[in-house]
Amino acid sequence: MLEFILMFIIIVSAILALIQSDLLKAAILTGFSGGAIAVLFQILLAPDVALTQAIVSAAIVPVFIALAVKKTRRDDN
Amino acid sequence: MKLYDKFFNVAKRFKQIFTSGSVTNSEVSGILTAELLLIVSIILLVVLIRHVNILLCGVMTLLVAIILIANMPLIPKFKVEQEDSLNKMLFYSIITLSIIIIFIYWGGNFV
Amino acid sequence: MAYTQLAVLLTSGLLVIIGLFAAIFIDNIIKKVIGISFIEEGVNLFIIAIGYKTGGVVPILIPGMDKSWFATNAAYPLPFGLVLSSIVIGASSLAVMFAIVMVLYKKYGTLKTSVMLADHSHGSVNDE
Amino acid sequence: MMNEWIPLMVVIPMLCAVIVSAFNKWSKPIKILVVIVAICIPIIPLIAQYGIHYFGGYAPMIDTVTGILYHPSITYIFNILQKIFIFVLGIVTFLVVFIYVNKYKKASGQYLFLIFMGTSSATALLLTDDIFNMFVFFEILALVQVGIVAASRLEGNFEMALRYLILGAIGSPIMLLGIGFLLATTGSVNITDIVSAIQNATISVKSPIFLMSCGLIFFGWLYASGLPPFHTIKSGIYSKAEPHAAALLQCFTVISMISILLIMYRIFHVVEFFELLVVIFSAIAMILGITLALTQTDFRRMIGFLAVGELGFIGLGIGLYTQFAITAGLFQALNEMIITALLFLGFGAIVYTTGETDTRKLGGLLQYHPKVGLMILLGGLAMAGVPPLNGFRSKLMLIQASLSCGYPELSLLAIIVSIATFVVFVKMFYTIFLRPKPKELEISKNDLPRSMIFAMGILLIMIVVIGICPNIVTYGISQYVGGILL
Repeated sequence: MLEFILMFIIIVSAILALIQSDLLKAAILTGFSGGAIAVLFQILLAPDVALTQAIVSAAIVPVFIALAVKKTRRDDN
Repeated sequence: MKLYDKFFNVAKRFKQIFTSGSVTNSEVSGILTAELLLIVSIILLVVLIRHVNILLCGVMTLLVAIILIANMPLIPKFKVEQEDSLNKMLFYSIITLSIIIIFIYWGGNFV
Repeated sequence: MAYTQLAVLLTSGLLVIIGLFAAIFIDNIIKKVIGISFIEEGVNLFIIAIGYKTGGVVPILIPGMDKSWFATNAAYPLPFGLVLSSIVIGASSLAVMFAIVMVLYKKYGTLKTSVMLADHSHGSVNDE
Repeated sequence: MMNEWIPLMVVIPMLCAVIVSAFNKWSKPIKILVVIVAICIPIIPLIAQYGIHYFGGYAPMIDTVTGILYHPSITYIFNILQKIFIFVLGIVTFLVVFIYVNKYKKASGQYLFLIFMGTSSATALLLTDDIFNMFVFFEILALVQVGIVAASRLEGNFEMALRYLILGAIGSPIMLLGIGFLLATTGSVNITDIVSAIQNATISVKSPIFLMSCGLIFFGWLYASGLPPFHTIKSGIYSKAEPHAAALLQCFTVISMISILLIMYRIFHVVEFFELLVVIFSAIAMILGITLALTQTDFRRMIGFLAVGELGFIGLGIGLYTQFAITAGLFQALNEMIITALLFLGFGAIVYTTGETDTRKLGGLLQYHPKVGLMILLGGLAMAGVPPLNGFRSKLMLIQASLSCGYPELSLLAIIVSIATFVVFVKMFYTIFLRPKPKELEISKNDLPRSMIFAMGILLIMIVVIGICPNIVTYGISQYVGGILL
């Protein structure tokens, strides 16, 4: 059952990240989606990929986005 | 004489849209060559349809030739579509992707 | 749980479509890049789902395991190796994109793609 | 037998790139190291023997149940085609590095890192027999090109780099998706294994997954090679890179185009309409490239579009899929690498002396730089296909090939586009060199660096030698094509 919940989280947080007007929230939601994918990888029998994905997608990519937002602007226009 | 005038309006239209300085001889010759090259080569590409059906090829060639010559200053219209804008590039690349997929998928299944 | 693989494939397809939609239709450049990262993640998820085997085990051979049982039951490990390098490449290209976005923001003062990455060649000719 | 020279062709430039970027501070030792490595790169393929290299030493093994040969490791194949192309790539890399080292007092380690990384990954693309390895190096090559464009100090380079990166970030996951589909049907990423699986009919040619993967990888190839719809961005990045780097960038483009196209042919030539698709896209690239080149006023952009148009000739030759036509296409690829590199370097000399790229503001340069003028003239004639230069040989072969395949329309198209190329070139030469010099034009630096003249001279010698005796190249390519592909 867990995997279906995870898939739901992935899709919903991806959509929410894209309709957010605050870009910092979008960064956090991207991290949610990436972390859920990492757990899904663990369920799909790929623990090594899950570790990498957890580091890259749930931590590094949101930090990149947050940095870019901090150096530019936070609102969506 | 209408067609002739139309032909030499190409350079004038081009100048209006894209440049601010004076138009030189070499530029006019370049644009006219481009215009002719575009018409001739597109018609030549259409002739490739003869490998499918000869009658269709004749009809299509005439049709394309008429359409191209009727819209004579082609280059200004054509160049607007070939800009450096990212949105246009993305649009055309996605269109191409869908055309390729449709073409290969249906073409591969039905022959 | 036989539907797991199918559901994962569907999810990856949806992620790719969401990402493509964002990359084409959203004007904000940072959101465009986020969309691109979704495309990459969707493709990775798809490739991982190929290697999945229902009721299988993790493809690590632990001493004492029966080899023929392992060969029939382990998931296919080749796609996992591919995804590892693909994740790293995707993250690095994302980093480059954000770096260039920061540079361009200083120049234009906006995140709109239709301003930032429009065709600037005619404008510069007219200004001179 | 293992052949240790083959991985060295990839490893040496990559190692040099890493060293150079790590020891950025010491400018002088870096320059010496870089020139030595740049001399080594074209020499290694000449002394290496033909063969196959299995990484990790895992030789192919036979499945005892089904009797099919499997390749468990990443495989590199080195043959005469790879030898010729790696040699030419090495020559161009050497010339570019040589010009760079002479032009700037302080060598930038990062810039040289990009150049060597690009050479290394282009070499790997030629050598590899593994479709995922191909994808990895294709991605690295795209990032390297972005880096080279972003490192130039020209107006608008960052915008162009970001455009290329975003388009690439859509093109390459789609290609990876295609590779994933292929992996799902065959369970392998080794191209030889995939091809044997198709020949043994273990996978259906008409299955939707296989067809889908063909379309997706084809789209990735369009991005890698800059055919339409990516022709504007490709010419854009040529024009926003520094001229000597642009000479290298077009080499990367040509190499990734032919290597991915040959890989696709080995896998997908069973798909209906695949050849037709390649030919159509190449023909459109020819038309669009030359038409847009005729309407440009910036001469770097003009050469960029000309280079894209010439790519169409390569695709046309390979798309016709006979031994003679593929030989002609590959020969054209080789010639284009050399000729376009010469043109980019020559126009780089003009940018160097005048600081101006707009053809409307240039003129009368022949009396200042007659040598450069002569070399550019010869390069342009070679590109337009004037005998006895090398462009003539390959274009003649292409026209003969399309005639003998029963497509006289395509040979007519090739002739017309060649003539238009000539028009572009004559127009450019007239406006830059022949017509009277405008009063506002200032020639700031009258002395050209010797290294530029030297580099152009070497490329010109190659053009003339290949033009006079094309057999040194075409015989080997023809043998390779007959042995491997058909």
